[in-house]
Amino acid sequence: MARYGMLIDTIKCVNCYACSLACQTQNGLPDDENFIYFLEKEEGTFPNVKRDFLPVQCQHCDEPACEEVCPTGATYKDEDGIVVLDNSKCIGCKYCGVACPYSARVQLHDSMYKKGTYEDAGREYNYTVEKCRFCKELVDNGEQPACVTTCISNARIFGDLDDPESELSKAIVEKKAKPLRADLGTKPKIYYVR
Amino acid sequence: MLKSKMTRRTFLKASAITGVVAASASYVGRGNISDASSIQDAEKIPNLCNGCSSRCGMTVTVSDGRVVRVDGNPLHSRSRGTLCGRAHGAALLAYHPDRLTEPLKKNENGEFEPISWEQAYKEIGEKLQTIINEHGPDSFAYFQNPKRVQRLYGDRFVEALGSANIFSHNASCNLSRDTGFKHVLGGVPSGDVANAKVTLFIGRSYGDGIRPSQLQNLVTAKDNGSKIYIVDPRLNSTSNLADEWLPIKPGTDLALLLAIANVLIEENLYDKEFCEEHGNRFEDFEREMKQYTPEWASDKTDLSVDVIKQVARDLGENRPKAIVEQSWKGAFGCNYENSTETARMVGLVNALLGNINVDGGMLFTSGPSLESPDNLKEPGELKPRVDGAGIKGEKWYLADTAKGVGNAVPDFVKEGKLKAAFCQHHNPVRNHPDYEVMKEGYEGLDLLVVVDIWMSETAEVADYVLPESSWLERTEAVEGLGGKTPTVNLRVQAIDKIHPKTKNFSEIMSELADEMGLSDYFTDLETENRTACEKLGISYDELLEQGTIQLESTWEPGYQGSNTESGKVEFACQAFEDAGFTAVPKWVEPKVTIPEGEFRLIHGKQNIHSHTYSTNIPKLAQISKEYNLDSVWINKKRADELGIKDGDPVIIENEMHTGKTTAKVTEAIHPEAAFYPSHYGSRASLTYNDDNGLSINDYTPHQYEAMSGAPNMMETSVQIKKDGA
Amino acid sequence: MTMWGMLIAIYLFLAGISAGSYITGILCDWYVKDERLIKLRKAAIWLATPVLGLGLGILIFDAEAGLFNPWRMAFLFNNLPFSMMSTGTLIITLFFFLLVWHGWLEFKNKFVPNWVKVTGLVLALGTAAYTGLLIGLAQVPFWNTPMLPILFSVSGVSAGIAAAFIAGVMWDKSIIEFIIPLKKVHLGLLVFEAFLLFSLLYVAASRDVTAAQSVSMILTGELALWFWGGLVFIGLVIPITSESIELIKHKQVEPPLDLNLQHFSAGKGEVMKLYFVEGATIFGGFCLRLIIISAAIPINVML
Amino acid sequence: MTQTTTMQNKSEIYSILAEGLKTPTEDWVSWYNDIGREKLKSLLISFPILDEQEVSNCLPKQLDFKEVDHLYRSYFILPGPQRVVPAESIYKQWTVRNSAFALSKGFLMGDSAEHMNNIFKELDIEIPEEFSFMPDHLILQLELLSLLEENGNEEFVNEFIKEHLDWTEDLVAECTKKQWSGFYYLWIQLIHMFFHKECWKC
Repeated sequence: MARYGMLIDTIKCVNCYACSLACQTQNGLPDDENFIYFLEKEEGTFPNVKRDFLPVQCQHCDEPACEEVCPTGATYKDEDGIVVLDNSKCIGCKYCGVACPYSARVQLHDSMYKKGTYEDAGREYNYTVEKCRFCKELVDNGEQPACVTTCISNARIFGDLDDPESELSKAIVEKKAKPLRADLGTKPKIYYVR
Repeated sequence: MLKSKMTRRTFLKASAITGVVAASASYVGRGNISDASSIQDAEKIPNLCNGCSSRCGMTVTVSDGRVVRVDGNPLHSRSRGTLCGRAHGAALLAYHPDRLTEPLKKNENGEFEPISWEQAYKEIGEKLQTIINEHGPDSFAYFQNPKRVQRLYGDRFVEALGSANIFSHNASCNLSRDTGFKHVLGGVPSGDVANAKVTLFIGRSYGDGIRPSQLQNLVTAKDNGSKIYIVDPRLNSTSNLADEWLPIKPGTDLALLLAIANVLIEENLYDKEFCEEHGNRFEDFEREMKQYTPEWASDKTDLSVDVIKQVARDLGENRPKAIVEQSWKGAFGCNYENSTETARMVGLVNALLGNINVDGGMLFTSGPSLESPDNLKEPGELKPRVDGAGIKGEKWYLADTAKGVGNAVPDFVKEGKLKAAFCQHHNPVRNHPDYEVMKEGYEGLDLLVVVDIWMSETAEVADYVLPESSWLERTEAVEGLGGKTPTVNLRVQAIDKIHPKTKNFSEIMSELADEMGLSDYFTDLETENRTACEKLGISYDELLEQGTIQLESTWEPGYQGSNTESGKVEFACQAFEDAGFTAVPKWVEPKVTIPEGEFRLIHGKQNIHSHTYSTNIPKLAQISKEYNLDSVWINKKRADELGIKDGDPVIIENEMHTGKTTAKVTEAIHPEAAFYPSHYGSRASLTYNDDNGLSINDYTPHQYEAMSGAPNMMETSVQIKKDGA
Repeated sequence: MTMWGMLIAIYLFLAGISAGSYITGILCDWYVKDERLIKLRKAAIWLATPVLGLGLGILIFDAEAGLFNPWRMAFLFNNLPFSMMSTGTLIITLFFFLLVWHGWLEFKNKFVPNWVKVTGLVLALGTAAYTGLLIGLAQVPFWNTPMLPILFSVSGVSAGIAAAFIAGVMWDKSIIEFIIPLKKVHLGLLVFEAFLLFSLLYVAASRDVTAAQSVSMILTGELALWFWGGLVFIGLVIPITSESIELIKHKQVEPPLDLNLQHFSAGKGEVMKLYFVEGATIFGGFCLRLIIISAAIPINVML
Repeated sequence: MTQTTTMQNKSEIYSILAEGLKTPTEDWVSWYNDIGREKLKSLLISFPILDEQEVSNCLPKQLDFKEVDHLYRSYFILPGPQRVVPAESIYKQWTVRNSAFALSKGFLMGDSAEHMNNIFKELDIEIPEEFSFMPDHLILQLELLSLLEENGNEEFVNEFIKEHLDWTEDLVAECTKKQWSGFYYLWIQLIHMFFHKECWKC
């Protein structure tokens, strides 16, 4: 039992897309779909300018809007606080995607899925509305999510929010990291340093 | 003649027809391929990434003979367990449909036709021999990617034939930088960014041209509270890690450095003792710097006097743990008429700070010395280099001999000095400015042999194209990596060759050498590798296992003398005077003055791409498309004047080229500059290259910087207008 | 844009029409109490059924994972009452069964108990409101206002009345003469809808930057043609003007006391005009949903 | 037509279609001109589902060896703007395994290749070395079909086509995109037509 969360230090982020590419390979996503996307904002006028990079993915909210609206209960929070999807229940209504303030849902479908489906051999996405699962299969194995291990500037820290001694908990306090749009009340578990 | 029966050339050979008759349909589909569980039993093989040329240590997970994932090798000093996007993108390169699968020869009609390896070796060997007999060995040149396997088999092949004409892609990367550094410091040191208190980056962006360890060092520096300055006309992707951005007018970095030297000396913030003891003709330098006041530089650079003074004082007050980072291509690698002078000044400002080879300063470290078996024949005397690099009295006497003035090849061909060339994993026709000139030049060679994994602009004009195994399909030579802790690294073959007729570069060159009777100079890779390890006293088998081995540190702190003519830091350099320039660096205007209303077209790397090849990798091409990365950056104010809005289609044109792209309108760039990434605009016919943007090299003429011969890649002016306006 | 598109707009539109049409049927029964409107009542109730069925079909079609794995639809009520999708689907399903039953009773000319009508009315209103609540509860600033469910309900009923009129008149032209009381209701609804629409835009534009972007997309941006042309002009101005003129005219002319063939002067022109005006209302209802769905801009998380 | 004849015919068709995708020889071209075209046409239109006119349109009357040879090289052999690799893997997702790179597309040696290798192994069939990196090449798939039909394993054929030959449409699209014309473009279309119209089920 843990309450997994993450810290993303956007000061260290150089917008290199490594996390999203590692995620893509880890989750076997097609080239044009991704669980992580990047926002960029520019502030000020020349020469006093700041560029802000923001990698966004499922925030694993403690009170996930997507779970609340999911009619079938396919989206749920597991015992470690990871918001996951039981894709054998998902009907693909996309309500979760509309409800998620972070636009973190991706409906996986493409003509390529219809082809070469040796059905029982692998993961089946067929039109379910997927998302980042904190690489649950790796985490359950004691490893770190793919986006964390690959991050070249160590901008991501993954860990247990309930453990005050974890690197994550300490970093959140030390760097005064805050979730995105905490005002929405979904209690996200990814903390950003900005 | 009427043929009643077709002669069948059946490919499938069934040894027992009964099998076919009785085969159950259940063989087809459903579960007849290995399932997910097999990944658990997968093998992890160490390799060196080839997503760019940094060769980061990685482990490749292979299951049932196929690549299933890649991870950073935590033991490797460059990747430190991480990998950038290029690694993930390039991991499936071996399976790419554009791969070359067999040797090709261009026939009389200018079309390629497949030939056998035997024929290729025979013909290439004969033609090369004829050319050398007729025109001498110096009519033959080799363009390489400077890694150890290329040196062992490529350089040695050239030298065995008596030629010294070895060129690399560095001409369009860092020829000016290396030339400048060579003459003032005797080589290129690396900034100990992690331990420095102040670092000034000029044009270099660790977040765009990624090498993970460098970025991690910068992050460490940031965590430790050091001050980071970024000098760049564009606010690059590393900007969040910087304390201050100095949006300099492109091409004027030299003025900033001259003024920094002026302030350091005027305000007595330099290491007087070091300069007087280890500097050659420091007093000349001191005297010359007087004229370059911050006020003067402010006028040139568009930076305020206060900022210039502040930077200089920050550096001076924190010396010796204060550095001007050595950069790579960045601003002064090969880009402006004053780039070599800029490089000299970078070296000298560092010397003023007394930071040479001290912790937190500019370090000279060396890699392990790797040796070949003793019984190999050594090349005899070589003919002088065709570009005259390093030869007194020649035009490019100053140019760094390790790289050569590769961009001058078309001229040498035209002058009849070069007749034959080999080119491996390098694409000079596209990578140097002016496609037409380059193409014509390389076409003019009597013999051009290109070794690559897929077609490039250079391969398209070649006489022979030889297919190389891709990076996951080959073991390479043991190679060393310098640093405070040197390491020995190895690329180990991870998967079987996908295309059976492709060969490793080492095989290709030694087999060709056999054909030409040069076999005494070479031995097989395994012997090379075992010998190198043996002589170092490390285990080759261990290296095969973990891909990297750390060696004892050989680095000693403190100034150890310089590998220059005087053996000291050359504040004034005789060689420059000999070559017709001034001994002390002086202000040189950029060659091109940008007319009112036009832009200087500057370029740089994007962190998901490497040179011009990675845009043919579908995953990476997709990111470019999704985030509109192939757009031209224009300053907001200038764009407003031109009526261009963010995302508008625009035309970039000058007398050389006209092309369309989209505009990224931003406050984050100097008004005079237009930034376009350097990876796009490939002309080679590759699957993912349709409509993939513009090439900066189409807008820059074939030209030379006077000192190093570098191609002055940002000395060009363009007009930008709204498409359809 | 969010993950919902045209199909969801059509679904919300059809569900609204169905509810509105049923409500028209009940109004004929209770409010107008005119025996001559039996055909309109039946038409309205019968029309509601296939329209709702079609809407449900489209919903399922849009939920591809369920479409390809139909048994998963059984999970649809798993998240009662928290998910508006579960609740709404329950309401719609119950409404659908009720419609079928009510329709059957009407077909057999049997007595329809009042509780059936009351339940039906509640479910119809629930359906109409649900279409607004469904998207109103999503994290899209522009949708996130209490006015949206009301607007959707009103517009649903108004489009439903229009559809019922068309269906009724197609069956029996003479109905045209007796629907004046309903037209009053309809006109009221249309005016109210216009009022709600502009208040919604005003409120949305003033409370949130992202919502304001949505509003400007509607008023002056890429949706402007749909809004001003489709919704405002065709969907509101035409019906409101036409119905107003008709009601004013009607006051001057006494309605006929009884039906006879001579008096049945509702000529072809009259009928075509009704088709056109009511068709415009329906089209407006569709535009409204399409515009609202298309104008969604997700929350700005980069604040 | 009896079932046996149908199968013999189909075996013959697959074999000819495969032959047409191999490096052209003068022998083959003159065979096609003299006999092959008519023979293939009559074999094909023995399936009522195929339209005689359509089939005719896909079969040029006279082939010129030089021309065909040239086309073959630029379409199949030489790297260049028109080269197409007719291997199944490239047109399908790379692997469905629960692994990295699962849904990457456009690469050789994907699941379909691995699967073809398994099939060849099961059936004790050897493939030439130059196809070791693309056992799912269209030529091999056609030859396998021919072999199976010849030996009367209809059930296998049906399963095989369902699993492995659903990509010819994408192949045609790719050829169109690369501005193919002439004999090979028509030939690929013919192959697609044969599978698309489900003649194999006849």
